[in-house]
Amino acid sequence: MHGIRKVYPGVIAVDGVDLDLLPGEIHALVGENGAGKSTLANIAFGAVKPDGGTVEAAGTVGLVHQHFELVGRLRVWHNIMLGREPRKGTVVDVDRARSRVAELAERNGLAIDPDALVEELPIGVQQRVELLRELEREPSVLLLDEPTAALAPAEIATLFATVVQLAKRGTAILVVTHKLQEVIDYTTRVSVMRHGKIVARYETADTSVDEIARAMVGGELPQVAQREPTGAAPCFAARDVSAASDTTTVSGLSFEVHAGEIVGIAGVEGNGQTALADAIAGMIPYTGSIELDGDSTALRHRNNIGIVPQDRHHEGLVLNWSIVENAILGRQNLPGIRKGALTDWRAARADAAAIVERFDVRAASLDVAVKMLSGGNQQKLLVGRALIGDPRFVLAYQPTRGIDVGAAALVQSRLIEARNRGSAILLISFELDEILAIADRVLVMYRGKITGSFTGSEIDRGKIGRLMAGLS
Amino acid sequence: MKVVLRLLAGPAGALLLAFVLAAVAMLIAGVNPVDGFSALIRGSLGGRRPIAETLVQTTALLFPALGISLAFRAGLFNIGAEGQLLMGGLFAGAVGAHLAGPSWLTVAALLLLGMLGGGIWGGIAGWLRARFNASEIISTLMLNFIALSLAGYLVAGPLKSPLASGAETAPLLPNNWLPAFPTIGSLSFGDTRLTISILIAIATAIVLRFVFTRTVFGYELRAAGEAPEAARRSGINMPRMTLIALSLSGAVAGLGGAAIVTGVLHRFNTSLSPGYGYTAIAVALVGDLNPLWVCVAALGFGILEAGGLMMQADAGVPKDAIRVIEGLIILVLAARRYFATRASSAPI
Amino acid sequence: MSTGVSLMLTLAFLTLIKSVPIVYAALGGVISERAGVVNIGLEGMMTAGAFSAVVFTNLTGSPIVGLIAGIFFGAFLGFILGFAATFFKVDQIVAGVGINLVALGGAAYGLVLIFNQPGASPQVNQLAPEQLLPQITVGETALIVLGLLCAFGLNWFIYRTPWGLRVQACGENPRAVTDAGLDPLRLRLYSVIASGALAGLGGAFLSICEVNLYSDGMTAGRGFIALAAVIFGRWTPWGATGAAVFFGFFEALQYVLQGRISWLPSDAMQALPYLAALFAIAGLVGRVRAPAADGVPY
Amino acid sequence: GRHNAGAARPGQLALGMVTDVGGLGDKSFNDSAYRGLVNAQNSLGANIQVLQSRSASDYQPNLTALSEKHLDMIYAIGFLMNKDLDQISKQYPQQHYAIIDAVVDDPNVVSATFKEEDGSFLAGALAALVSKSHHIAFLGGQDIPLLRKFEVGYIAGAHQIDPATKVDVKWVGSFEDVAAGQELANVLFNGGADIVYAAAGKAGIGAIDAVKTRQNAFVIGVDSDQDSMAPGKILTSMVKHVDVAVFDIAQAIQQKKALKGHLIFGLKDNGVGLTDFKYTSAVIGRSNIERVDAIRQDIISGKITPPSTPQGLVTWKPVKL
Ligand SMILES: Nc1ncnc2c1ncn2[C@@H]1O[C@H](COP(=O)(O)OP(=O)(O)OP(=O)(O)O)[C@@H](O)[C@H]1O
Ligand SMILES: Nc1ncnc2c1ncn2[C@@H]1O[C@H](COP(=O)(O)OP(=O)(O)OP(=O)(O)O)[C@@H](O)[C@H]1O
Ligand SMILES: [Mg+2]
Ligand SMILES: [Mg+2]
Repeated sequence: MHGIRKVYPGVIAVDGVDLDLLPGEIHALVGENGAGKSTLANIAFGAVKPDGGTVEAAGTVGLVHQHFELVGRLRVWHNIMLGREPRKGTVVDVDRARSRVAELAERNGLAIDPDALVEELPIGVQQRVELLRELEREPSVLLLDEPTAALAPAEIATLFATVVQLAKRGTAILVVTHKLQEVIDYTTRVSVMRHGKIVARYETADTSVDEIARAMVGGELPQVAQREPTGAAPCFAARDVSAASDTTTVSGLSFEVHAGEIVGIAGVEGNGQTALADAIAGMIPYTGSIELDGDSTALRHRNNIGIVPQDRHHEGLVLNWSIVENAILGRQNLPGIRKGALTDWRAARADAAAIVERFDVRAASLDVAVKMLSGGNQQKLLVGRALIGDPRFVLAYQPTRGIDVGAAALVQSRLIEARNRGSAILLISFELDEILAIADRVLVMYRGKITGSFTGSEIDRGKIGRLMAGLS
Repeated sequence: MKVVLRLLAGPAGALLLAFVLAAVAMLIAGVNPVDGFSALIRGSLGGRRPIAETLVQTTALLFPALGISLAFRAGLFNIGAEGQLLMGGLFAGAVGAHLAGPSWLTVAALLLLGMLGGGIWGGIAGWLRARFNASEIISTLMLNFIALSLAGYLVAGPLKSPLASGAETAPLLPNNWLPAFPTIGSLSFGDTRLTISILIAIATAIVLRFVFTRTVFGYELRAAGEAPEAARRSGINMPRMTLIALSLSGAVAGLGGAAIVTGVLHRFNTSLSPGYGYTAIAVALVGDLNPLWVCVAALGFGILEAGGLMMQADAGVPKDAIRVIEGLIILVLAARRYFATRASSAPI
Repeated sequence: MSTGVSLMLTLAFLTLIKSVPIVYAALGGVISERAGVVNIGLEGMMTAGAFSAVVFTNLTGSPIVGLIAGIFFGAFLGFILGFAATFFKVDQIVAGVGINLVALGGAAYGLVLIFNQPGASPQVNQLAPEQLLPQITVGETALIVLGLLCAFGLNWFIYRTPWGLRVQACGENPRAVTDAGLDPLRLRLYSVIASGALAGLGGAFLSICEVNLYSDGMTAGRGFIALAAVIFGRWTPWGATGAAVFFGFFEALQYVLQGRISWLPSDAMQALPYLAALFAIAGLVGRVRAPAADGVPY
Repeated sequence: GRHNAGAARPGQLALGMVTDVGGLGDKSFNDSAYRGLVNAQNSLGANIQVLQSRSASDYQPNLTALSEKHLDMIYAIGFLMNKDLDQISKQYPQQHYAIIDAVVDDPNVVSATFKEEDGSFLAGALAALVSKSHHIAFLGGQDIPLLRKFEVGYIAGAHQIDPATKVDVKWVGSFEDVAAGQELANVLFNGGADIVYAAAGKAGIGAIDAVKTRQNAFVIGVDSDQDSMAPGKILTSMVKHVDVAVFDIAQAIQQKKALKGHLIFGLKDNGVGLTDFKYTSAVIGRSNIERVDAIRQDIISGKITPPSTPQGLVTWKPVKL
């Protein structure tokens, strides 16, 4: 790629980038949210036309999108084999397709049920489908846009084992990621993007996480805020909650979150986190009770609570709406926003500006449609909305998914600051590091039950890890 | 030259294409396109009376189009405006034949009754969707046919005018007629069919726009339409929103029916509408579901409808050829977004 | 034969006959919507099929040629809608409304231009009018069987063949289809053409098989009913066929019942199929969902 | 344009016509009126113009458009136009109008109505005489008061011959749906009726189609002479001579004759009546034809008064002759 340039209204997304991918190399592309990585990857793939520059590729190019391009209502095998269906006469040879997928999954260490309906799969598993789809095509250039954002650590290891294998066979690979440790562990070269330009390029062997991070943010990383002691007033309580969502169930969960406390739910994805979150949000029926300050209707009425949903595109944002409009979604009836029957757009705009400012959401203006924002900036907006106005209770599902290291530190700081001001925060995350970094108390979830609880000095990475794996 | 090209690729090109196609249709009909178009313009804009007729047609399309916009904005595909219009007209006509009292009061009551009739009809679909998750596309469509049967039965039987030999209600008492359009300076519309219903329609559009953009209800309604899952998760009661949105949508269309009955026909019969409720779908979409643009779109269609009559009368274009021309223009209008994007990205 | 038995037979045959045109159009709706194009123009495509079938039968004397013409002109309107919806990215619903106007107006005007008589065409040769059973002609039987074959074939096509699976993907997420190296626009275009062909065939059944002339308004909203049948049948070929038969049955039922229940006015009887549909969808609990990208230009 | 011959020459009779929403091609009164107009064009040298209406709100602008042209006579075809014509005729007091099937009481309006029940009575009597199964049927287009006149006249006529004659009644619900007309006629025939009186506009063509392949079954046509559409299978047609009314009025205008305000067309002046059994006289038989003719005379003489509404039918009794 030479001299690639792409201009969107109000932003220069990619600004004169040169990038060569060599056969057999694993090239990391890192950068802040909105730096232009996805745009560059999409240009390389051919999905976006550049305004300038040339792209040349020897052979085929494959792209793993972070916002997957899957067909939800079709089965896994079909998604993977789309366009290359094995045939038996004029009909699709389903058995062959199925076994082909099973074998592919097996070979790459990505467990999958070829017959599952994609839309019923949790996001992490959908990620595997998206990946397998590209692997099946064996492109000579493979572009991976944040492939690990929704994967568990064990899966990340197997994924990269596959990627390394592919590279060994001569595939040129580009990985966009925000997890810098992956960069160090698996890649050969790394390019750092800032404001649409490549600002640094290293041989991975010659660099470090710190150096890359500094190049990314153009300075030092922000420090994560300090936790301050708070009084332990009970605030949120779940008692004997059982519920079932599409994919997971929980039974007999009981726990509390105190005001001024962050409780982290540690667990491998698919162990009931979705059902728990949906039950708390009142999206699915449940038995037992869920109360906020003794009131079981408060959650349903969305008074004074903040929620970061799991799927930002479908559950969190109205993609065609502006930042201002999105900033008050779920808060439209709060006294400050609602004036009689009317929406106080001035207040909404002030809130939006505050979110953008405090969470460093990078956008051309407050009035752009959020679909124009980069994925990480959309996520920051979502977290900012959940935290603005210091809600009494916050439910944060993977709040830093797809956010760059600098911004992740910022988001974590904001969570801790909210805690310090007395919010009760329930953090659901598949990244143990994140939980260990900011939670006051850790609950381990395994197969729909809480199998362990650790507070303060009891928190022990090893024990938690074992419980997460179902060992005792 | 470049400017001309750019204009051609843009909306002007779309319009030009529409006119060329219409001209071809006229030539096939054996009509000189110059005569045809001049009749179209004369019949729609060529003077006080034609303008009044254009606005009468505009009004007839505007109410259902606004109702449809409201439902579509909430993500509900209401194709039942035709039935809702009919029910609104039926309610107004059934009562209007007998209601006595001060004119402003009875007229207002009849308009409200029309809203009630249409609202019930929309509300049934809303309830079915909210309660049973029944597709509103099916139910609103079915309710169109049911409305026609019901109205047909009532005007041939229980509501039949003792005077009329046909299937219609007794004429409305004159105190139940919508007042004529006010005189502007020396311009009086007293002898035309133009009533204040056009003003009511425009006011409805303005109110709708205000509701959409300024009220919390409008915000929730749009959220429900744009991103239902996100809306549900933000605490919006979706079944309730469905019921309210379809009822309101029907009420606006029903108001249109009542406006035709109290303003134009002064009685109810089942040939009240030549399919306004269906054409209004196109009007609403061409107006981007934005109430003010819908007004503009309705005016455009009103010009076609009113001008179409004159094309028949003066240029001898048969009414079916006029329908073809309307269809062609709708097709081309539908493509205007394509032309618009082409224009903005066309290299100069 | 006792009256009861003959009534049942009448009802059964009438159900079949009244269902056929709706079945064809509904199958057309299924294929088009599965590919992501909402086809509000079914009514117009049926009209085009009905009218052109009569014109060409009149021209050539052969109802088979008429039938083929009906299919062809239905497909032609399908092409227009498909082309507009894919390459011009028009709003499919607006385009469908436009197509309906053009077809209805065009056929009405065509009657004047071609036959020099408004309202209805002269009578033409009917497709295989020999009576097979008291109720049903050979031609009708043939097209009933063909309709079933079409349902069977479409089901097979959509769920079993690679192209069918791709069409499904097109209606769900055309970007995934692009990423797979295929052209979703083309797939959509072909699907809508097929949709028009089927609707045209349904229209031709009305005009040259069930009767033997075209009359203005003879499709009488069946294209819209077909649209409802598509949704009712949850966008599946057999579902849509079943829904079409459901409508056909209640239409037949009202024919048979009219006049037998003296206190019910005929208007109430005529509303029967629609009332039945209302009750049926209310009872159809569960999620009814359109293909994800249905109606969304790509 | 086909219907619009351009401006009339000075001295030429200028006639205009506004159809109702059924429009030209309805095989019913719009078509029949149009025939009358064309007759006037051919034999009176008139200049004619036709405007078709798409909805009830088109009637007024259409009538206005023609009124602005100062024609010698403007015909409003159909009862649905009565209110609008009442209004327009007051606005244009110099203009002459005629309305079909409704009565508008204005000095410049001629109203023409028909005694459909009388003609239908004859049709019913004939059907009862010819029916082997003593079971006949009526197939209506839309259930509206005008069509009820056909229905009750027909039933009364049948009962005049034989009160035990069974008369089934079904309605298509539309004047357009030919296929539905055909299937309903089939249902009626299969239900045991051997004669169907099809008063259903275009949908009636379906009934004529249904009878073609049946043995010993007949249809009675309506409005126009439909006998030749299926020779031998159409017992007769109950014609309603709207064309005669239209033509007569035109002729009177041309001859500057004064016209009565309300013209009622009945059996006497052949405003309504049966066709001449050209293809079916053998099936019907001389004696039956004579009996029907006798009844016709009785109606003309006032001995028999056919009912015209469902209420009237309830109290109506066959007349002892
Ligand atoms: N279709 C578009 N229209 C307008 N602006 C766009 C569009 N796509 C991207 N942008 C803008 O271009 C810039 C680069 O976006 P891009 O998605 O490439 O960022 P990124 O580096 O992938 O960020 P992230 O890490 O958050 O995914 C952002 O400012 C974004 O808002
Ligand atoms: N639903 C959408 N509608 C329109 N444009 C979208 C939509 N989703 C994403 N985009 C555009 O695509 C660009 C890239 O998407 P985004 O940055 O959100 O995702 P990503 O995580 O970086 O990965 P990917 O390239 O796989 O989409 C965005 O900047 C945005 O402009
Ligand atoms: Mg990105
Ligand atoms: Mg991203």
